[in-house]
Amino acid sequence: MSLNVEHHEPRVLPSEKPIRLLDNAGHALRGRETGGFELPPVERLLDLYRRMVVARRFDVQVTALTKQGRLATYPSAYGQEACEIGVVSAITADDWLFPTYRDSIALLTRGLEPGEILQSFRGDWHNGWDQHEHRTAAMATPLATQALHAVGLAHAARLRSDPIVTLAYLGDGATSEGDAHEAFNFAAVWQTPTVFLVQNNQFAISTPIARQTHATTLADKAVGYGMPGYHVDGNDVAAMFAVATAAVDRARSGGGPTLIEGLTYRIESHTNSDDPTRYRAARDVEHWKRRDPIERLEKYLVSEGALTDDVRTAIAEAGEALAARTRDAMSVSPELDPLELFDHVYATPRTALAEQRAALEAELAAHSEHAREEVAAR
Amino acid sequence: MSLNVEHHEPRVLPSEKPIRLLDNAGHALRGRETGGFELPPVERLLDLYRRMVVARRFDVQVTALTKQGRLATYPSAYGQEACEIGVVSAITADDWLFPTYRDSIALLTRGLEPGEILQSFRGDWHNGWDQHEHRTAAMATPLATQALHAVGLAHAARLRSDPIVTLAYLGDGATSEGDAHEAFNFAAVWQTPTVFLVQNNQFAISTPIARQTHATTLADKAVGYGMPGYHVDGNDVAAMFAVATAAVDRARSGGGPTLIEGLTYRIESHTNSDDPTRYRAARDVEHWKRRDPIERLEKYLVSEGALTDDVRTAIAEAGEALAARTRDAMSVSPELDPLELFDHVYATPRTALAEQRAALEAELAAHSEHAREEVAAR
Amino acid sequence: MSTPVTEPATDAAASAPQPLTMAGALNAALRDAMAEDDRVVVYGEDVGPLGGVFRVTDGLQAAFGEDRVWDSPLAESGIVGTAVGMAMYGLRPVVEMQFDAFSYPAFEQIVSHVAKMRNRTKGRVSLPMVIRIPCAGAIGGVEHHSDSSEAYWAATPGLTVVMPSNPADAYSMLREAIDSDDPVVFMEPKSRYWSKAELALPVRTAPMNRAEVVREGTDVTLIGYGPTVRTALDAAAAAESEGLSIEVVDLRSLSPFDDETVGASLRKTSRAAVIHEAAQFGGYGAEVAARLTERNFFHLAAPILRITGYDIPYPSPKLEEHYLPTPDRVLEALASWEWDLA
Amino acid sequence: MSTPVTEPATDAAASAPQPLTMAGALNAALRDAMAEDDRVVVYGEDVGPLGGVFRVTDGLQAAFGEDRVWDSPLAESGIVGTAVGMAMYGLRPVVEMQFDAFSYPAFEQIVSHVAKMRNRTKGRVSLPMVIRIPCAGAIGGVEHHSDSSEAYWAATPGLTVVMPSNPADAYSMLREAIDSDDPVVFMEPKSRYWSKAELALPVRTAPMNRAEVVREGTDVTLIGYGPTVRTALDAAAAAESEGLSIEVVDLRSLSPFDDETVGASLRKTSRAAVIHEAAQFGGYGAEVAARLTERNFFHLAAPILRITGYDIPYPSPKLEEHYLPTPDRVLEALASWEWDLA
Ligand SMILES: Cc1ncc(C[n+]2csc(CCOP(=O)(O)OP(=O)(O)O)c2C)c(N)n1
Ligand SMILES: Cc1ncc(C[n+]2csc(CCOP(=O)(O)OP(=O)(O)O)c2C)c(N)n1
Ligand SMILES: [Mg+2]
Ligand SMILES: [Mg+2]
Repeated sequence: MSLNVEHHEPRVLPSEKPIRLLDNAGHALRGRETGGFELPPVERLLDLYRRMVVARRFDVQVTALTKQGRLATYPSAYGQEACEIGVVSAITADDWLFPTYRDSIALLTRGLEPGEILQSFRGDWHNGWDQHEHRTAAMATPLATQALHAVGLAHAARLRSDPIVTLAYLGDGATSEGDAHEAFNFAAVWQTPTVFLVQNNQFAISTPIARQTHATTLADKAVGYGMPGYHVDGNDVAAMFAVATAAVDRARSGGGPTLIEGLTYRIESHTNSDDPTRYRAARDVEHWKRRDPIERLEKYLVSEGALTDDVRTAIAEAGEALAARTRDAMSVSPELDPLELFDHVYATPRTALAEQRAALEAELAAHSEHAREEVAAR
Repeated sequence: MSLNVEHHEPRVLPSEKPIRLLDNAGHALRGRETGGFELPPVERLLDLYRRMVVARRFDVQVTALTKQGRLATYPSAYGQEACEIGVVSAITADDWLFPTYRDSIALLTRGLEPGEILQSFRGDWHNGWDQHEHRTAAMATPLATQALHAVGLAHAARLRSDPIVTLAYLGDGATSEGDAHEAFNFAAVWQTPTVFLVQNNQFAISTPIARQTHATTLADKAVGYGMPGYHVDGNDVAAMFAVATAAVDRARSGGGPTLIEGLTYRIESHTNSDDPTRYRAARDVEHWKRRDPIERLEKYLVSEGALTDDVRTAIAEAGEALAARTRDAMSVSPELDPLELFDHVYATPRTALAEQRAALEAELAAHSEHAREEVAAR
Repeated sequence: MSTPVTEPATDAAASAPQPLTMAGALNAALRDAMAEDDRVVVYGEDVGPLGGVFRVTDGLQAAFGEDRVWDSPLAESGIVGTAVGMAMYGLRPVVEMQFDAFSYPAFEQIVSHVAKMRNRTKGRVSLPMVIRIPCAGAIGGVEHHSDSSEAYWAATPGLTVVMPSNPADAYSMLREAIDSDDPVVFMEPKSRYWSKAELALPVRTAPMNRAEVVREGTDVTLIGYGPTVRTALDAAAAAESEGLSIEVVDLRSLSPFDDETVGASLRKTSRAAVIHEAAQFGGYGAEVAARLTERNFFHLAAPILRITGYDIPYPSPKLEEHYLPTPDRVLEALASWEWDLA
Repeated sequence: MSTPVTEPATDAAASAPQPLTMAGALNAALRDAMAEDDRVVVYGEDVGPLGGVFRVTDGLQAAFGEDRVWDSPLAESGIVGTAVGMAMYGLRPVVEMQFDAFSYPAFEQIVSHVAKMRNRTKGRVSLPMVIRIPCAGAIGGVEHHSDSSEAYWAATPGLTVVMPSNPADAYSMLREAIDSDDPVVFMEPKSRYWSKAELALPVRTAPMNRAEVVREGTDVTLIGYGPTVRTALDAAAAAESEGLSIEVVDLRSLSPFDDETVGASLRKTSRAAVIHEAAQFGGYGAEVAARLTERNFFHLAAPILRITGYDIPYPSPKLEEHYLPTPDRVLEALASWEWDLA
């Protein structure tokens, strides 16, 4: 394989109007607005619907648990289900996902357990799952940094002729970071099999998108890297899934990276410690609640007769079961071993760390000795 | 003034063919290729010609002096005169230039003396001129960092209703750095009066442009920031000047930043310590030598009857005078005071630095004492 | 706590004493500096309508308008790099990095330009700018929200690095940092943001380049800064009952280091320990121990101890209590040392 | 100079001794590592056809092809960030930062990911990668080409930081760094690139986490690393004529620090000085002095000296001679110290 790529794509400006397959009333669209993408088959849409409903149940449950103090923090994706679920559903279990802190619900679709996903938000350890097992990287906190990891892993796989795709999630705010630029550029120059999803939820904490970019769409950025860019209605899971599937297929067949912008809205606060009343009007939130991604698909599925009462019940039950599993997982506080703090920093053992570990061990022993004495003295 | 800008420019893709006003034979062009720009008046072109010829004489002189060991290093701009001079000639003495190490000859046009420009390359001090006097920042070595300084200064001026423009020079390689991205984005979001010149000389040291970007042109990057971008023949000083003048005018009148890519070629090695035979063919260099920016304009001026023998002689004399001034400046080695090393680090005096200064002073005194004794002992 | 000194006559008349948190004191300092000098501008991520994630810039945009206080794009190198340009122009930008770890994208701008510009230009271009960094841990933050970055900045010639430990200093030192012609990395210990004091504004404490003896003692000098001043004071209070007289020095300035004040305390007690949250290896405490030892070796009865975080990345919220230097750990360390001496 | 030890049988047969520069030895190490393990890939700025600005990667692209050795776009965070992904996949990327100061754009990736990934993932994701940094000064470089960045990396838990001082170590330590499952910041003193030694490849010296006594002595221990090992050896040679017996330790590994070897030397001589090019304040020498003092206080006859650059940005070429610690300056420092003791 030669990595010397000099061929250029024809340059196309992303459409200013977001690509959309279902309108807000759940009607299937035709013509220019679809950007030439086809509505996925109804069984696929039903599956996406199920995942979204279950994901939202999870998200609501975790927000509630966080308010009860069971988690240190939780960044909700309420309202962003179409982006979160639509895109991650376009990759296979062999592909890799590089998520941010916002993307807990995408991880559900990857098969991760609530207890794994939430370990860092509960404060137990910085990351709670086996990344290779799930082909899902740890959630990145330093913004946009994970996009480069996704590009590097994709390039390594390509060098090994391993036909996998990497999918990196980013927020609108994160596109302003230098690392986003470098990731887009490396991916394009190396033609790595990488799909970038920018969830434009229109705010970076309190900072609105108008202070983040002067471009018409975030997908416009793709032009400057010579890669295809799509500006998509991020509350239309059909469109998100269709565009992402095309991008994943192109990536897998050697066609290089794609930038997908999903235009959406975060209904909840940034995290539980945020106060969104300081920076956005309640009526804006109401406006976006009326464009709910789940309701939209639901209307379509109902109109297609695909959403029977049985199906509804089954989905609701799955959601409740997951919520229960989530509550259960968050109600047991695992025994954490402070001495483990020293065990994973280096593969190669270090004397100084062993000394510090021993010091903490002695301190812990002294404390429990002391505690025992206190109990005995009472 | 409100900085809340939500208006978007109509999105336009830069032309794939570089904008050009004079072809390589020095014929004035018409039609699409000119991008709607007008050929500057002949007196203006004559002035640009004079500046380019003098600049090249300087550049050749400095390269020679460097080979003789008078300078530690010199990054030549031979072949890039149309970019270097054409664009800087579009700003006024009140505007600010933010150059790189490559841009010595642009500084000549700003009125800097050879001795000032070359102080850092000779190794005397990191920077050799008064930046406020010349409204010219120190040459930036860390790539793309200066672009942000240009944006910040422009924004500060705008906050003060000071109608100046800032001009930042960058190389093609530097556009890959995160800082280039952040500078383009901040400039566009804040709508600062900033013009970015990317001199695409097709190499970053040894790395060819094809390994730097997958985009059709570097001007394409402008699209992603919602700012105008122009892909220009960087060996056509008429075009460079015309496009830059329009960009400066727009910036000054509140129209925000512009990205200009000048497509050119570096004829010399990256610096004197580079070995370009390792990464490019002699015939490529020959090819570009045949597209010399000075010869092109010369042909036009001759055809217009503007280049009389008197004018030629005067220009040649100016070039020789500058070369002589450059040799003179580089033949005297100024007395450097090592103790000055401590004097400019902080505005607020520091005891520890005073102690270290005193230690060096004592050491120097002991050495010269020692030297005196040695002389006396002979 | 630093002793407030009388206000110079030029300043606005002092207000009646009021209870203020450190966050509130910082906010007041920004507000007063902005009111006095229209060259002062404040920007960064979420510093506008939100007032910053720690509310240090609360209300400033409403008071001074969007041309003085604004939300920038989300890019730290961009924030610092543009501030360099603004300071070159003559403004006095005060920018915020949201957490230590999120200042790292700005590392090149800070180290290669902010720190070096004045020297590069032989003093012709000073950069009067303040980089505010909410710093350190003990707030139950998830990964990357509790780093201690002071060793990086302190090791960089050209930077001035300060860290207040209490509201009065927070106000006074931030005012002084903004007034300084040198660029200042202004570190704000997050865990102390909500600590309170009664303050009559505008309060002025000792110059920001001076350390302060905040508790007198005769047996040991405990050296803290930012969050660990509280740790040192608590340890000193506990030790008192055991007959150990501990002097506590609040460094306040990390660069420059106040050799005079700290050295004097050490020569009095002949024993010292430095406390910080950051990992020990290569941490700021190494400089403290090394230079105090160099300069006071023959006054030392024992090696200078470093009571610090472990040489590991900062732990997750539920484990941070085991990582942080506590008063207990300080006392145990001192005990082991006395015992060594026996 | 480290003593070459016998090659393990698994390695290729040793070649006949040949004179090699440090740059050549590093090149050979890369070549041999790539030949042995096809997971090793090399990329960065200008490492392909040009062979790197210091020619350390000379000829590698021709030998191994563009899929093993290639020029990346010009962006250091991109280089390190993609290397993280490659290492996660199972490759062993060796990336080059062109100069210390140009590693700063990669600071966030190095500190927040390279250093922390293994801990974050409870050891499930190791990052076997090497970040090569041509380091320090004394080559007449213009601004930003002579920084010493080791204090930044050494202060970062999770990184392994090494610096060879001679061709044999350069070869051996780079091979070991590439084989390590931990990420290694591999610092190459530019001013030593053209120093030569006779080497029979593949040479293996002591493990890279060990310091080495490179000259025995009884009166003073001089501690150097990278470029200052030569300085220390020259000072030791000069001192011999004056009857002062100097032991020289080459640290080789900055993190971890070899307390055992260095401590033993210090306890023998009871006096030590550490030499580095970087500024003194907050420099790596502070850690050396602090930890040696902590652990060997009652063996010390004098404070540990730091003989270093000044607390200023690295000077321009014509002034660097006044900045760099020279053998003369080392001897003067030792003299002042003896005199203090009198
Ligand atoms: C490098 C960096 N800078 C700052 C932060 C602090 N921070 C956390 S989330 C956030 C906003 C991110 O906005 P966006 O990318 O739009 O994602 P969203 O939260 O909306 O999903 C900020 C500023 C960070 N995590 N990393
Ligand atoms: C941040 C940074 N990384 C690396 C370098 C080393 N370096 C100096 S010049 C150069 C190539 C720059 O190429 P380009 O931007 O095209 O400018 P040109 O030299 O062609 O004018 C490199 C890699 C640097 N100066 N700064
Ligand atoms: Mg967002
Ligand atoms: Mg170039």
